[in-house]
Amino acid sequence: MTIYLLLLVPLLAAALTAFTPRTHKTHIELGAVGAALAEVLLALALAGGVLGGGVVHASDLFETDALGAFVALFVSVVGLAAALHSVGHLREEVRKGIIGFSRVRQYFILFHLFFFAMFSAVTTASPVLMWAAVEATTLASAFLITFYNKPSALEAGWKFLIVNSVGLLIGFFGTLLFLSAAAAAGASGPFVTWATLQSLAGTLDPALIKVAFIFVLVGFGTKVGLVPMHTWLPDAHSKAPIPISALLSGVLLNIALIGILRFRVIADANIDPLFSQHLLIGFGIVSLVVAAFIILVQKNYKRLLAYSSIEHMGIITIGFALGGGAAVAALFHMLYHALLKPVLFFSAGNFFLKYSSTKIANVRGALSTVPFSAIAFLAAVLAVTGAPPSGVFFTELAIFSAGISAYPYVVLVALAALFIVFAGFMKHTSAMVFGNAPADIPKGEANRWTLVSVALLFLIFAVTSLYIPEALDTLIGNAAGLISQNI
Amino acid sequence: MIFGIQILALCAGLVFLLSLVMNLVRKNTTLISLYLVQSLTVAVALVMLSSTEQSPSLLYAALLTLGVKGIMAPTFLFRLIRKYTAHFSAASYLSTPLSLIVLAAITAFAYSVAPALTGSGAAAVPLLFAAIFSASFLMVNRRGALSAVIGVLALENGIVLLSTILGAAHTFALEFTIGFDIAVWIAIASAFLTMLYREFGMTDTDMRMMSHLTEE
Amino acid sequence: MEWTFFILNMLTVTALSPLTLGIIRKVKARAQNRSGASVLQPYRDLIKLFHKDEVISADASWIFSAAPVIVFATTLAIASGLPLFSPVPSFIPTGDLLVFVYLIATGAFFLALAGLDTGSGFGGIGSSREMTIAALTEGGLILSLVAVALLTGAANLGIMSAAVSGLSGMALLPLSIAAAAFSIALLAENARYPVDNPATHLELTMVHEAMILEYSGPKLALMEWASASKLLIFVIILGNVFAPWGMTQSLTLPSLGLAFLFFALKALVILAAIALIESGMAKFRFFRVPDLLFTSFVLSVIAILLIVV
Amino acid sequence: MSTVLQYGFVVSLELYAFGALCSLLFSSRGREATASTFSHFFAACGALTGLVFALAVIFSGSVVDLHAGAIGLAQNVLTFHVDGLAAFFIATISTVALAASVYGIAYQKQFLGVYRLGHFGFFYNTFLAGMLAVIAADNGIMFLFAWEAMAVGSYFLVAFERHDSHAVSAGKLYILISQLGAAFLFAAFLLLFRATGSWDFDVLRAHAVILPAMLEHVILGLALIGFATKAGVIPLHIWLPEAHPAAPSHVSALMSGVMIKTAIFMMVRFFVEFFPGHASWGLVILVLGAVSALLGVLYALSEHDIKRLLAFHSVENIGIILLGLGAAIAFFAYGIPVAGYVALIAALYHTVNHALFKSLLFLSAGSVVHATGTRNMEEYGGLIKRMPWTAVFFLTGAVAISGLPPFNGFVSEWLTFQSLFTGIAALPLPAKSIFLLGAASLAFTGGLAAACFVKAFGATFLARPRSDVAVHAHESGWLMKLPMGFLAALTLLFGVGASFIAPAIGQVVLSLRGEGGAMPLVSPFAMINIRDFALLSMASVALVLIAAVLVTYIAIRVISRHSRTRIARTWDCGVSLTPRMEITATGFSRSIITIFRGLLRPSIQKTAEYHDASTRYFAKSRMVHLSMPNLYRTYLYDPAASLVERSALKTRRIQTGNLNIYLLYIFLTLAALLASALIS
Repeated sequence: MTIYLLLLVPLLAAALTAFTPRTHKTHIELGAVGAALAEVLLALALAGGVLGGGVVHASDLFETDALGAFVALFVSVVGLAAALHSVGHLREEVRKGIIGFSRVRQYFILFHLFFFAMFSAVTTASPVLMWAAVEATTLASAFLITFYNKPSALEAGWKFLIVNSVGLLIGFFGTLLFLSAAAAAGASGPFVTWATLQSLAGTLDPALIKVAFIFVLVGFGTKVGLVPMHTWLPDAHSKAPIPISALLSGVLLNIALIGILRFRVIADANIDPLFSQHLLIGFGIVSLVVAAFIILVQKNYKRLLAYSSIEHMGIITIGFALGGGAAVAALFHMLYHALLKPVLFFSAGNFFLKYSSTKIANVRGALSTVPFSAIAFLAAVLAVTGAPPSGVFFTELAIFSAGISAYPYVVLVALAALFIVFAGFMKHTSAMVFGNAPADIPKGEANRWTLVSVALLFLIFAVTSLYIPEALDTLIGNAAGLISQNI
Repeated sequence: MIFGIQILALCAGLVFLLSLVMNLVRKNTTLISLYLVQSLTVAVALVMLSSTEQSPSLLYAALLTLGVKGIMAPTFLFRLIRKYTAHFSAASYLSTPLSLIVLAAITAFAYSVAPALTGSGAAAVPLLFAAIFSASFLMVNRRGALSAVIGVLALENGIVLLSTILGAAHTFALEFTIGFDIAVWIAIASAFLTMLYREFGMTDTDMRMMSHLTEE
Repeated sequence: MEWTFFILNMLTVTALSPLTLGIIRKVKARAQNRSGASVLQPYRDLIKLFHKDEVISADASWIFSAAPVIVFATTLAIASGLPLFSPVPSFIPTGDLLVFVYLIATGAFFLALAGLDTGSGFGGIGSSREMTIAALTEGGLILSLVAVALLTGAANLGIMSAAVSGLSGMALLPLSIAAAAFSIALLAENARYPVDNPATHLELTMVHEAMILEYSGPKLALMEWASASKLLIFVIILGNVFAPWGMTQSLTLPSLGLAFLFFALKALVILAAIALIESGMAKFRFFRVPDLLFTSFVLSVIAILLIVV
Repeated sequence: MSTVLQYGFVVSLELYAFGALCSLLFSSRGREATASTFSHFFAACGALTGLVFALAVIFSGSVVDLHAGAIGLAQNVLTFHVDGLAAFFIATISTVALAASVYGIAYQKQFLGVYRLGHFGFFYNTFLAGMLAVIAADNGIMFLFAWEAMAVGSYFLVAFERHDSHAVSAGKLYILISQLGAAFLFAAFLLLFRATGSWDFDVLRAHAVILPAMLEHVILGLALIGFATKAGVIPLHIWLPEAHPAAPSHVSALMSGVMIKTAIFMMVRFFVEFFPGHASWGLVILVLGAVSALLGVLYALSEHDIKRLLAFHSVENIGIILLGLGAAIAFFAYGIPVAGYVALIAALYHTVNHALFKSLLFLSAGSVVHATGTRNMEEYGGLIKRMPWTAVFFLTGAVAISGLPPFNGFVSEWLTFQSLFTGIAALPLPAKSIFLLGAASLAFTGGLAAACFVKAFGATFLARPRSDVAVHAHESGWLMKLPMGFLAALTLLFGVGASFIAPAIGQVVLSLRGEGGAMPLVSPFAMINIRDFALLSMASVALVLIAAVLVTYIAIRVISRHSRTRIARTWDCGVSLTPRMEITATGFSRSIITIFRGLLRPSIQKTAEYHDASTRYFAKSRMVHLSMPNLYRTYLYDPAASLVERSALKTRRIQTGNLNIYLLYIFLTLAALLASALIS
């Protein structure tokens, strides 16, 4: 029941925003925040249900397990912060005359549809529906990327649409191959869900599964942004409005990665698990190294944050590839990255509102002009690059200690790449945050809403990295159990 | 039911042939008409399959493909072409003979990949694999934005047909979601194309005009 | 019994040191065939200076008046631990070779500070050169003494002199190399000829004199006396540690007298050698002095290698 | 005593934490002054408790083990193990932290209103707590956690004056290089985890797992590089002379005095306790020490920025400590534990001595910088008349660092010399020659250090002020003089009281390695006896010196009681003496730099401006620019950085901007994977 509610709320909100007249602008904003709040509560209920009964069953198509509930949880939390920030950010942009009311309404409609797609991707039990939901997120966010209809935004949107559609088509073919293998092995019943696929372990044709997994990996890998299929990610995330790039970077990549992992469990049941492990580690380390190098010589701070997402997706993929303890650490890493990346994007957004340029060279002395966001940005950068008090330090350490025995050279290369990332981030951050601000920049923050979202997420991150509540621990434990039970 | 298998192989051959020709043709309008014919062949193949396997859902799938890909997509695209007079086509990176050589290589590769997939060795599978890869080559080789859209649609045709042949049990819900997705995708792609034509004001929207987003 | 030895050493060294200056000047005069002042002339100079009035620069701080006392005190402290006539019992604290070297360095440290204190150009250049030379001699100084210590198995000057007197045969080669290294260090530390010209006040050549240029009256007397006793200390070590023949073990009066005679002879030979070097050789250009000091360092390293290998 | 043992460490950490939080609280309220005072006050209390706790542990000879809960993801990671060695280092850190915190209360007033002192207080306390946690950490994760917390905390202290671009770039260089070192340590600890299967140090301490020789050498190599970066050993030291001067003076005192010692502590843990028996590593450390000592003092001589000069001296003194440590490791490996025992005492003794006199020097230099506002020694001069107390304290520090009796520098250099001489006598030939190299480098370093500090003291305090900034200098407040006095007294006490301190450190070393003989000493005048090869009783040397000074002073007073003294102008050969005629700091050390030009490669650029450009006979003005190139940056760091930069620029070209190419990437990956899957 909660699943249907969870899906219904964004749809309802989208419908309501579509019909609100021009005069009731605040209704849209209140509706957005209200919907986001409702989603958080529903996600918490869902998680409770999953913790209680192991699986929340709504119908054959919609059944959420621990993994789905965990992802839904942090999607809704980040969604709440994104809603708050969108309100503040768009108000500021309307005040500056960049966009009008109709664009704001269009923004919030697509915002809710985007969330509907994400929640359905997470809570569904059938692979094809999951694929369709991920495809729906692409379509919903395509117009969000071309929000500021500048030529560069249009170019970014076009590339985003085409590359993602091609990737997802390849992923779709992989899914269908999985289904055909299941049909060949006598999968009865109208819907093929993850459970049925798992029940057929060992009976599926290995060669077919191997090819199918490759198609799924390359297909959904495009959506996760693994190198070399990442090319759309920096353009899309740097041209989209700030809350949307925060959502794309922080949350959407994980949903596609969850898809790959569900298919991997089925693949591992039928073919030698090392096959998928080598592939995932290969993609992970390549993404880490390429992203590290590009971060070092980056000139635009939004693209910098996009490449940092690619780097973190690399680390998380390595973590899941290793399985066992590393999978738990990878899930935690996913949670911390999902909380931190929006903080970085929101504070970068505040820089943009103040300096109105995304070039690192043009932002100087942020500590004196926008002190709160500068401190939040600096703290989040240190947390993301793994400075100690942050949970990222522990998760990276856990992943590498799991990897050191099987893949020592990969771990050493990863350490070097992480140092290069730290060097790059430190170079850019200290250039932006310290130093003297240009005289013509007025001091003081944009508006209160944009700070509330930053503070909310950073607080949650700080709490979860130092003290992990019992319920969250068991939820993540069960989720990790789901995707790596045989390694 | 040998007759059914023959027809299927024939349709697969036709689909492959069409995606090959797409790579060689110059004008956009012929490109779209080729895609129209391909969608029709896929619809016919699906009808044949539904009769051989007595599953009504395949029939719905055939109807849906006919409706969405046969009618909706071409009308959108033709209206677009007429509106922005984007008659003549985009150039491609490789000259025709060269792209022919690459296509031959791709087909060889498809034929080497296909046997691993199906023990049963239906003749249609390698053909459709080759159709998929040549559709992807179409997108890589031709510079026009429209050719990217057509490439995606052709790729989708190949995939749907190949997966049904390989026996992915098609249920109505599956067919409906796929059809709905493709329809929405076509709508968004054409909206994008209109924006591109209006923004970059070029008929064949050469990709190189739109490569400003780099790291420098 | 130890305290008397302690005081006796201090008194004899301090009393005899102006005499050594007199002897060097007399020998140098003789070498330049002029008669030269009497050997006791330095005593008369000191007495005169102690009773003269004093002129202190306005810019000088308390370090200017404290430096002479500290420099003289370091020479006293060193003198207490030296093997003058007979090997010193090992309990004497200042007998250790490193304590000796670093007390010398303390004296040089405060002397240089005093040179800087009055802010005149001469004092600055003098201190800078003095510290450069002191820094470079320390290598040769320490390692030559260490060579003897390794040879005899003890780091105390007294015990070393006792043990060296027993050596013979092949052990004498490293000992003589170490002695050569030590004598170069002696010339450098005491501002003697090839390194520095003690007799002149020409700013191009003087190093030690430049630092005490501003002193007058009792403070100048103290400084002169301190540098004289430093010279005697180095002579004693060269004589009694590197060539300790003729030193007595028993402390009876006649044997002490005989030992003193032997020591006086050795001292005369060394002082004459210094004077002859002064009158026979031109002073080195300042930037050739480091090569001399590095040769002293290399000689002591060779000595050590000969001993331990 | 038992309650102190049990709760001392935790209370000290809590005080730091409390200081950090309340300084943030006050700063958010906008009351910066109270925030700064409170944070420094609580830091001082934390330091005091830490000191009491450490002394209790040393003298009770017991070992304190604490197990607190978990931090976030990592279970049972908060485990601490404080044995004799850890207590010794905690005592050193706490003493210097106590002095620096009291000093900081007054020193930070100058930044009021310019920067956020509350934030400074927060990072100051995290830095101190981080250091304590590094020393007491009992497992790999806790150590790495505290190591990086210390690095990040001190980064914000170095980059505190963010409007000054030098401080910001110094901070950036510092955090980059310490992160590079941390990466090496990460690799070492991960390989260790791979070999032993657990992060706990007790497993290493008990030598439970025998590692394959090759892996052990790789781990030790990586660990050495990681620790050498933090300690500032020569090739990896370039951050030290940038970062320490940029920080406020009491922070540079802490960084130079104790932070680099945490690396020494971990080296002792690794090379003496966990992996003994590696003579080759001992000799490597000894050579590194010799090179760092000599080059450190030469670079210090060429400096005219007072805090950079002191920073380079930290490099030199770390070299001397490494001489002792290298000797100790070699002795333990060659099976001469008695000599190893003395060498380790020498290293630890010099660690605490250097912590004392270096922080004393930095604090007094800080009060000079506070008074004059500039760090350039060429603008000082004659400050002894305006800042008498600071002059006395700086002189004490200068005499101590040059290793002159009766101060503490002499004792630890004496012990290091003795262990080197025993090495020369007792070890096989190859080790013998390296020990000889060490002895030679230590001998020259002592002399050059004395020259450098005559220059530093003379140029700063003596003669006439060279700029009006120095003329208007004024003495610092009592709150800054009190800690300096405390440290000066300790410097003298650690020198004269060597007969007590050496055996106490001997207890610490005994707790580390069982055998090795002892140094039973009772009376202050008892001799420190090195296998009766050399004996030293600092108390008696001091007594003789003081007696000699008194005797001379009284004799002078008696003999020349009639002579009057007259104050007149310095002799100026008839020319009016201007401050420009005094020797400058650069002039003083120019001769040494010319002598060592082979090593230092000084560069001189002469430019002249002529009245009439064509004839070029009569120069209007001449400019001489003396500069010392940073060889390491040009030959080691820049090539590496540009290599990474070039490869980064090449990878950047992946993003061509052309959609066809992007699609080609995807299909090529797909084809490659399919081909490889089908072949295998």
